[in-house]
Amino acid sequence: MLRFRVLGRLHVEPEPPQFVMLWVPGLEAIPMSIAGYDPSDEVLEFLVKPVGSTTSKLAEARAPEYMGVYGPLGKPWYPSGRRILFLAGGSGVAPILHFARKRCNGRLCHVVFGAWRFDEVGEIPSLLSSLGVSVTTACLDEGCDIKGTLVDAYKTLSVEEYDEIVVSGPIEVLRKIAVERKQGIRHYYILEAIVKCGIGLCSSCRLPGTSLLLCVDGPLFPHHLVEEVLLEA
Amino acid sequence: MLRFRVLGRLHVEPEPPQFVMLWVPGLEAIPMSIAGYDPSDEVLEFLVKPVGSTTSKLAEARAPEYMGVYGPLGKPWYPSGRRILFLAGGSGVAPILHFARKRCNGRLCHVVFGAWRFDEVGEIPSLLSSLGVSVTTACLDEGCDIKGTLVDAYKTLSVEEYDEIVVSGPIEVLRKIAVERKQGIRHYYILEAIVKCGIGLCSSCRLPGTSLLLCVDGPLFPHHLVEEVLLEA
Amino acid sequence: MRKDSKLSVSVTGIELRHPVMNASGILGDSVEGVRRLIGSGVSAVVTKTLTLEPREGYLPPILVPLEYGLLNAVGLANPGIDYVETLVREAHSSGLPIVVSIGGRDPDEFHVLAVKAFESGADALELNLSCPHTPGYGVDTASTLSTLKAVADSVKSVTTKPVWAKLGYNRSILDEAGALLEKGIDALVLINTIPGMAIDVYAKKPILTNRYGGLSGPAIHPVAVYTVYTVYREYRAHIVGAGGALDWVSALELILAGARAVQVGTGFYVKGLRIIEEILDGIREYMDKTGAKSLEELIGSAVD
Amino acid sequence: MRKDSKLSVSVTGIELRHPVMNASGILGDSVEGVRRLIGSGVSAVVTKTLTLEPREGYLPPILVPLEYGLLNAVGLANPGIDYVETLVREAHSSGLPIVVSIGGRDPDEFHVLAVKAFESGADALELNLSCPHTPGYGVDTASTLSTLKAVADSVKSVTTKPVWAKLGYNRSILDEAGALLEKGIDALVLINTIPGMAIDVYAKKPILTNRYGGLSGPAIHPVAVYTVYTVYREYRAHIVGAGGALDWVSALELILAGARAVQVGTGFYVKGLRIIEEILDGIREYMDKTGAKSLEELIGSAVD
Ligand SMILES: Cc1cc2nc3c(=O)[nH]c(=O)nc-3n(C[C@H](O)[C@H](O)[C@H](O)COP(=O)(O)OP(=O)(O)OC[C@H]3O[C@@H](n4cnc5c(N)ncnc54)[C@H](O)[C@@H]3O)c2cc1C
Ligand SMILES: Cc1cc2nc3c(=O)[nH]c(=O)nc-3n(C[C@H](O)[C@H](O)[C@H](O)COP(=O)(O)OP(=O)(O)OC[C@H]3O[C@@H](n4cnc5c(N)ncnc54)[C@H](O)[C@@H]3O)c2cc1C
Ligand SMILES: Cc1cc2nc3c(=O)[nH]c(=O)nc-3n(C[C@H](O)[C@H](O)[C@H](O)COP(=O)(O)O)c2cc1C
Ligand SMILES: Cc1cc2nc3c(=O)[nH]c(=O)nc-3n(C[C@H](O)[C@H](O)[C@H](O)COP(=O)(O)O)c2cc1C
Ligand code: FES
Ligand code: FES
Repeated sequence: MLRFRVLGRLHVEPEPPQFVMLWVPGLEAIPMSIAGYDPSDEVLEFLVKPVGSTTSKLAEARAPEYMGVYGPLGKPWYPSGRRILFLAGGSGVAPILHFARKRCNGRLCHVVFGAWRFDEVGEIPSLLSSLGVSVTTACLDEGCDIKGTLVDAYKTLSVEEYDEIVVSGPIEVLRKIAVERKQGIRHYYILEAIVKCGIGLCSSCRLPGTSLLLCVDGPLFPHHLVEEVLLEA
Repeated sequence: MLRFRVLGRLHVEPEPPQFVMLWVPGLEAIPMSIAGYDPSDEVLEFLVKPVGSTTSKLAEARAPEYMGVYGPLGKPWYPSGRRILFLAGGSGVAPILHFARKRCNGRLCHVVFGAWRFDEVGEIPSLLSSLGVSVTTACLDEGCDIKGTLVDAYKTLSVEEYDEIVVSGPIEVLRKIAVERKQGIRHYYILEAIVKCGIGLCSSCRLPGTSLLLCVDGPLFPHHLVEEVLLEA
Repeated sequence: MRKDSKLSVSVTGIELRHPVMNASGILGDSVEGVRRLIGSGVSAVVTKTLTLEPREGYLPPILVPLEYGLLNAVGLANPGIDYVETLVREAHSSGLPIVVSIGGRDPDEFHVLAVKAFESGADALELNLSCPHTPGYGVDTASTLSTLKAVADSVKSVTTKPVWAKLGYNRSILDEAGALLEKGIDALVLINTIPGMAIDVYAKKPILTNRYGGLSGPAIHPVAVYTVYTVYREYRAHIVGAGGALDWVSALELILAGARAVQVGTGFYVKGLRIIEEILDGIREYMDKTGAKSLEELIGSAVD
Repeated sequence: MRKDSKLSVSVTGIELRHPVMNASGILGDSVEGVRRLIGSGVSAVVTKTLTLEPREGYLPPILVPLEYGLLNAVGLANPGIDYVETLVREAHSSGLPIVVSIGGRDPDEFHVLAVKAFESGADALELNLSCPHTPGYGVDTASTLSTLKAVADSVKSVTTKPVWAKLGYNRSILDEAGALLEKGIDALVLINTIPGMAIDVYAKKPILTNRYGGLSGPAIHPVAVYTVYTVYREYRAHIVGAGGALDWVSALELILAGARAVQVGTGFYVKGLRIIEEILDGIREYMDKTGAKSLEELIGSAVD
């Protein structure tokens, strides 16, 4: 978990599942979900998974190091139901942490958090518990509540207890859940795409085959809008 | 009296004795006191004395004619006393009309209005009376309350009844009153100067021998600041 | 309908329902983008500048939002000229004319691009002679009057359809415009972005990956009005205005300065798709209020 | 005092307490104006551009306030070069260096103006080669590289004191800067205003009496940063930055781009006289926060 103090000023308070463009001077600017925001001292939190040069540089960052940030970007959308089930894989849990802080009060929130290995689970479950959110973990080795993938966990769940399901994580997970989708409950997905301008001008983040721009229309979409994106290919 | 509807938008409501730059397209932009302002339909009122090409063109204007306006300019200053005596010559009464509308409620306001001839007095006294302000007129021929100049009127006045005196009108009148100034009461003057930029950048409106810029520091000044300007020459 | 006919205008022989279209680089690079544009009510579609090969453009940051405009260095990211047919088909299916913006590195490339665009049914071309931030393209192609003329020649030789040329602000703008008009260019599109830079004071680095980019939006609006006015006053040519048209007043200023039509770029970012109708409503109301009978009588009417 | 010494900087041999001064045309045209400037805390006084004879300038409107800057066509109103002695005396009486801005119509006029300015005790000259709205002066004088060089020659021949030259943004800025530096010009002042126009849509006329004017303020700030950066990167010359320095961040951007000092124009209008201290406070705090030891180490530090 990385914490940055905002030196300029965010013009509006970020809402889940908004993101920012995080600019690592000398390297690229990349989209990064807001995992937490403390307005009192303007500290932004991120959860970074090192996958390439920019994220690796980020993961190694130690204070004082300056990053550029612009945003918040994306639609400040959040489910309106009272009982919400989150399925989060890897760094896909970032926007859900933010949601838990800002929106789970007075709601029933439950998170199923998936990782490959138990030692990747880390501080997330305790963080969520401390926010009053119940957590089930899933991983392929021993140690988690469920042994298996997020999709395995999804299959065994009884979804009637919830009004909405929000799925966030690697695209393969999203695809599989879209395929296995259970009827009778609204599904939402937090997607990723190559974000460049972040404000709807460059079409870099268009979801293939649609006129949706992830950076302004998303990153959270209801099932019917992205069904084809997820079920194709 | 000219009335203009503002087509754009004034960003702040004008206060006396503020003025605007009134631009007669094709001719010049000239400073013009705000004589009245109705926020409900954004109508600005001016009192124009034709003295040269631009003011003459203005005085002939009939709707629909478009003028440019920018402002309000100058300091929104007004006397704080409860009993105020105004000495106004000619179009110098313009800012006092605005004052009467906005600030004489709950105050004792009295205006001595001077003109050369009785037929120049026109609608001003009745306008002021309708605003609850008492008026004495002064002119050189028959018909006014006082036969004589504003300065003559000033000499005969007992100023103890007032907290403040505001003098507005031709520079000669201001000078003479500054000379004859009665002790024991604060005097203020509304001055004129060649206004070009209107925002303190071009020094065109500097009061000679001072560092005061009429367009930002004025147009109303207390006696001590402009004593030398008025008493010299 | 009756009301709208007051707004119709012809630019280089192309009949437009009204004078407002998008600026190149805004949404005109995909079928979906063209659909959004059509939905917004533009009177013509202008494509993103297309190059011979598809281009990825720069890595982010490619854009710095400022309070009074945008700084962008997209780097001419585009799907390549071979995609032009798809774009043309989409615009034509809604009955809208399409202006294809092309960007070449030399007169030959412009020649090839022009041929492909017209073969695909483009109603007009817009030559991008002024992108300030993509080495080899834009201002670099057009750095001397003789190359400008050579580009004009090479494109005009392939067609009798209208060819527009897009220039940026430069002190020699009158010479550049004159050279192009002399070579038969049918209209000038004025202006492209102005070079600018933003530095992050903590990182001590220019924010854009490309270091500098093009400034657009309200910040450059007075420069656009000046440029349109100056060129119109000298040549009375057909001009399409661009630069900070964010509402009906700023759009109308460009028209009164001499533009027959106005392109909106940054305005889409600031106001969204509704900006086109907002501008048109404002101009309609203005015409009613001032008794103007046709858009034609407004064009260049501030120019003496 | 100790704190301030971190901010001291030398520009072309002139020692400045800190890097912030006024831009030419702002208050530096009368004794009272110079007093206001001194009161504001500038580290040097820059005079209004002085010409051989006093000039009245244009009739109003000479200024259009915009949301993001100013458009002005003052027309080089000034008290004439013979007034220079009075201004120099006033600045020197407070121990401040004074930079005299001069505007001639040809190399000979510049020669005469330079002689008079230095005879009166000017610490440096600023050649106005870039006023965009006064025919015969500014950009008109400096329209070709050879006249630029001739002006530089005629001024450098009269003095060994520093001569600064002020340019505006133009696509050929690198050539212009190079030509001047080659002729021994000691520093470049970048940038002057950019030509712009505002039209009143009801009157259907340009608002300024002169039709067009110079755009200044936040609108041109990114262009100023770009210009300073580009020229510094090429020549590593002494540069004084101007354009939209409205707070410490925008002033610092110019410094990181390569400016050794910053001039404030429109900022005085927007913020009043306190702007100088506000900028300095911000830069001091920034230096404390980031551990910068001297202004010198910041100059050009965003340039690779
Ligand atoms: C809305 C959104 C929110 C995100 N939130 C998080 C988060 O909270 N935590 C986290 O660790 N990651 C998050 N990501 C993913 C993160 O942006 C990518 O992992 C990162 O861009 C990879 O950059 P890199 O230089 O490290 O790797 P690279 O070597 O550049 O690429 C590695 C992978 O990342 C993809 N990628 C590269 N650039 C981008 C880009 N501009 N936009 C999207 N994907 C890109 C590539 O396609 C490739 O698959 C988010 C992405 C999006 C779109
Ligand atoms: C703050 C202020 C408020 C004013 N309010 C009013 C008002 O309410 N009603 C009214 O009738 N007049 C008012 N005036 C005076 C008015 O501005 C001048 O009469 C007008 O500018 C003359 O312009 P002209 O073209 O008609 O005459 P010109 O032929 O240009 O000049 C006639 C006289 O006006 C003076 N003058 C010219 N230009 C200016 C200028 N830019 N600023 C000031 N004086 C100038 C000249 O010195 C000359 O003495 C005001 C002036 C100021 C400074
Ligand atoms: C994100 C972005 C991309 C652009 N891409 C192009 C382009 O591909 N070709 C071009 O000629 N102009 C391009 N421009 C410039 C615009 O077409 C327009 O000339 C400029 O932005 C000024 O108009 P505006 O102030 O309305 O944005 C682009 C501008 C922006 C902001
Ligand atoms: C009202 C006004 C008057 C100006 N007069 C001059 C001048 O006489 N000589 C000159 O070289 N520049 C003049 N300038 C340009 C400024 O010195 C400066 O280069 C420009 O305004 C950009 O800086 P800013 O954005 O801080 O205003 C003037 C600018 C303004 C706004
Ligand atoms: S990232 Fe540019 S449109 Fe979404
Ligand atoms: S009119 Fe320009 S300073 Fe007052």
